Amino acid sequence: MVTDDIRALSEALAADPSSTVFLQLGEALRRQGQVELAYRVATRGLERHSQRFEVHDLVARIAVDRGDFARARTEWETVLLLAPGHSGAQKGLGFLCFQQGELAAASRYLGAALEASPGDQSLSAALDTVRAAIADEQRAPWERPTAALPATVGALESPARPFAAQPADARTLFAEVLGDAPQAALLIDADGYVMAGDYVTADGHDLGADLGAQLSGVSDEASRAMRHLGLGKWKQIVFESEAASVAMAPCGEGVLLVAAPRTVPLGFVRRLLERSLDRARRWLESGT
Amino acid sequence: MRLTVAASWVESPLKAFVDDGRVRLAILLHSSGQVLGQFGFARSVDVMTACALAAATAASSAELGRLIDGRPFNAMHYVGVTQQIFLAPVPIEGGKLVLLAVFDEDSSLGLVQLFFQEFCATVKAIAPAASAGEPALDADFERELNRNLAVMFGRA
Amino acid sequence: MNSPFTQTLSALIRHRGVTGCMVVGESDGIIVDSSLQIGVNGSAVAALTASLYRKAQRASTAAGFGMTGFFELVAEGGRVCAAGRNEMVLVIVAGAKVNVGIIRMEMLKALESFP
Amino acid sequence: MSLVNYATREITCKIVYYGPGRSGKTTNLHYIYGQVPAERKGKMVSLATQTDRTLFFDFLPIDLGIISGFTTRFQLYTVPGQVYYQTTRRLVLQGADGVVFVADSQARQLGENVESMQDLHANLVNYDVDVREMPMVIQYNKQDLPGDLIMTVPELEDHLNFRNVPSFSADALHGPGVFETLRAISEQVLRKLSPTSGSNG
Repeated sequence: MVTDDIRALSEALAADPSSTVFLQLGEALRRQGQVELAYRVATRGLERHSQRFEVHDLVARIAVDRGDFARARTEWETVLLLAPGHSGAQKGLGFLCFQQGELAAASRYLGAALEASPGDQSLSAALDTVRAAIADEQRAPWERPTAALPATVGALESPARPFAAQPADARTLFAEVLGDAPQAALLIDADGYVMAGDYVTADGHDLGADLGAQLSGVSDEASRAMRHLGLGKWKQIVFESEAASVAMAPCGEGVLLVAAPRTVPLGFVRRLLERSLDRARRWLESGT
Repeated sequence: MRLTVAASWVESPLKAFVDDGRVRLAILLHSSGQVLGQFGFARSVDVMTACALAAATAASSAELGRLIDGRPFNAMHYVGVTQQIFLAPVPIEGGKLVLLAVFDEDSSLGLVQLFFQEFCATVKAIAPAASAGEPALDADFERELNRNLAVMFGRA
Repeated sequence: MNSPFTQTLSALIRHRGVTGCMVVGESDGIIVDSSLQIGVNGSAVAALTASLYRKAQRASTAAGFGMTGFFELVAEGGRVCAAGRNEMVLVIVAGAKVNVGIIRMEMLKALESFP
Repeated sequence: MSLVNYATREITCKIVYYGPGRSGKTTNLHYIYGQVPAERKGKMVSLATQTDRTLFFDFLPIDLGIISGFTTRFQLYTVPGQVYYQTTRRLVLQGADGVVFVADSQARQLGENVESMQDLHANLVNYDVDVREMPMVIQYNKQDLPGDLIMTVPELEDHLNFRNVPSFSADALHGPGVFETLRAISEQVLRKLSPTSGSNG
C-alpha cells in the first residue's frame, strides 16, 4: 500500500524533479519493501546527482535488497571515494565481503566502521560473527555450523552460509525448533522488518527482509478483512504454493511466519508454527 | 499527505474509504462538478478537470438510465490498462453528491463497492444541509476583482 | 438460474460447519455464483477474501514460492478458505470447528471441474 | 453553489455560457484562454464533435487571484447550443452560480436567441432556481458584422433583456466585450458572497 509519506514525497519529487527528495522517497519505498520501485527512483536520482555520496549509499542499500551484491559493492566503493571513512559504506562492504567469503576484508571494513561508530551493537555483533567465521575456517568442514534455509525450493538441497545483519542469537532463534530440515521461520515486526530468524538461499542471499516485507502485507490484509467480516481476530494463515507451504500467525505487534517445502505435510507446518510461536513469545517476553 | 477539503466533514469518510478500499484517489464532488474534498495520490490528475468530466459523466449516465430503464443508473466502473475508475452518486439529505474513485491492482471493484456502501452511510449521516454561511468577501471586493482581472488580461 | 458452478457449490455447502461458499472473480472480487446461509455477507466475504488471496499470491510469487493453491485464514469466529484457478477463486466460509482437511480436499477437487 | 472553504480561504464558482448554437460561447472561452497567463488558467477541455461543434461542454478553470483574502477560482463552462442538446444543457447548468447568455446579433438568428433564452429559464426552473436571483449577464456577440446583417443592441435588448441585466456588445473572436462580460458576471456572482448581498449565497 502506498503510504501518505510516499505519496507526499512522490508529489514533491514530481513538483521538482531536480531536488534530492528522491533520497527520502527511495528510502521510504525500500523500507516498505517496494524494492524495484525504490531502485528506479534511486538510479534516476543518481543520473542527476552522481557526485553525492548519499545517493550512491542509497543505491547500494537497495541493490543489497535486490540481491545485486556486485552493484552494491561498486556503489559503496564509490561512497568511500567521495566520502572516505563513511561508516555506512564500510559496514555494507563488510557484510558483502563476509557474504562473499572474503573474511579478512570483511573484518577490516567492519573494524573500521566500528571505530567510527563504537556504540553500534550490530557492528560489534557482526564483527564477532566474522571473527567466528574466520576461526571456523581453520576447523575441519564437519565441525562447521550448518546454515539456514535456502529461499527457493529448487535450492533446498544445498545449505548455505548464514548471512544477516541481526545479532547471532536472533538469527538462530528458531534453529532448535526447525532442526536440520530445510525449513525457515521469521519473526517480523509491525513494519515488516525481520526481528528474528533468517531465510538464506543456497547461494548465500538473505531474503528474509524481502519475504518479511511481502508477507507482512498479507497480515495487514487479514486484519482488515477480520475487522469487516466480524470474525474476531485472525489467528493463523496457511497457504500452499507450488514450491512451499507457508503458515503465519500474529506474534506480539508483528507476525511470525514459517515456510517449508511443499513436500512437508501442511499439518506439520502448522505444528512448526505453533512451536516457533512459543519460542518467539518467550524470546519477546525475555525482552531480548 | 494530500488532503484538500472544501468542506471539513468530508475529510474523515474520504480518508477511511481510501485506506480501507486501498484506492489511489477518491474525490467527492458536488453534482455541479465542484470539488468538495479529495484524498489520495492526485499528482497525475488534474482534479478540477476530472471533476468537471466526472460530474458530466455521472449526470449523463443518470439521464441515459432514465431514458432506457426509467430510473437513473447508479455506479459506473471503467477499466483502463493500469487504472480503473468507479463513479457513483452519494445520496445526501435533499440531493446527491458524486464520488470518483481511482484504483489499481491493489484494490478491486468488489472492495471499492464494499467500502463505498460504508462511505455513503457515513456521508449521509454527517453531511450538513446547505446553508448560506457567513459573507466571505469584503463589501468593496470589486476593487480587487477589477485589478486582478485587469492584470490577467494584460490591461493593468 | 443454474451456473456451471451451482452443483459444486451445492455440494460444498452441505458440509458440516460450512456457512457459505462462492465462486469469486480473482481480480475484481465480485461473486460469480454463491450458496450462502442467511446472515453471511457474501459480497463482503468475496471482496475481502479475493483481495487476501491475491495478496498471498503476489507475496508468494515475489518470494519465489510460485502460485498459491490453497489458502486458509483461521480467526476467532470462524475460517475462510480459498483456492483459485483460471482467474476464479472458490471461497468457503465456515465455523471454527469445521474439518478443514476434508474441506481442502473437496475444494481442490472442485477446482478441477472449473471451466 | 459557490464553494467557500473558510479554512483554506478558497472560493470556487461555476459560470455557464449559455446561448443558441454558433452564437460564440466557445469563442468567448477561447479568447479568455488566449489572454490569461498560463499560471492563472487550467487546461481547457472541449468535448466537441469532429467539426468542432460543442457536443457536451467546454470547460476552462481560471484563477482570479486573491480577493478579500480568498483565492478565487472560476470554472467556466459552455453548453451546446443546438436545440436537440436540451438535456445536456440542463445537466451542465446544474449548480451554476452565474450565467452569461451569449446572443447572436444576426437578425436572422433572433428566433434562436429568444428560444434559447426561454430554454435557459425553463432549465433554471427545473432546478428550482429563482431566475430573478441568478446572476446573469447578456452578451450581444458578432456586433462587428455589417450593419445590415445584425440587429442593434437596443433592438436586441427589447427582445431578450426583459430582466434588465447588464449587457455588453461584443466581438468574441477578436476580444472586444469578452473581458467586460466576464468582469460583470464575476462581480455579480461574487457580490452574493459579500455583505452587500441581500441573500448571501
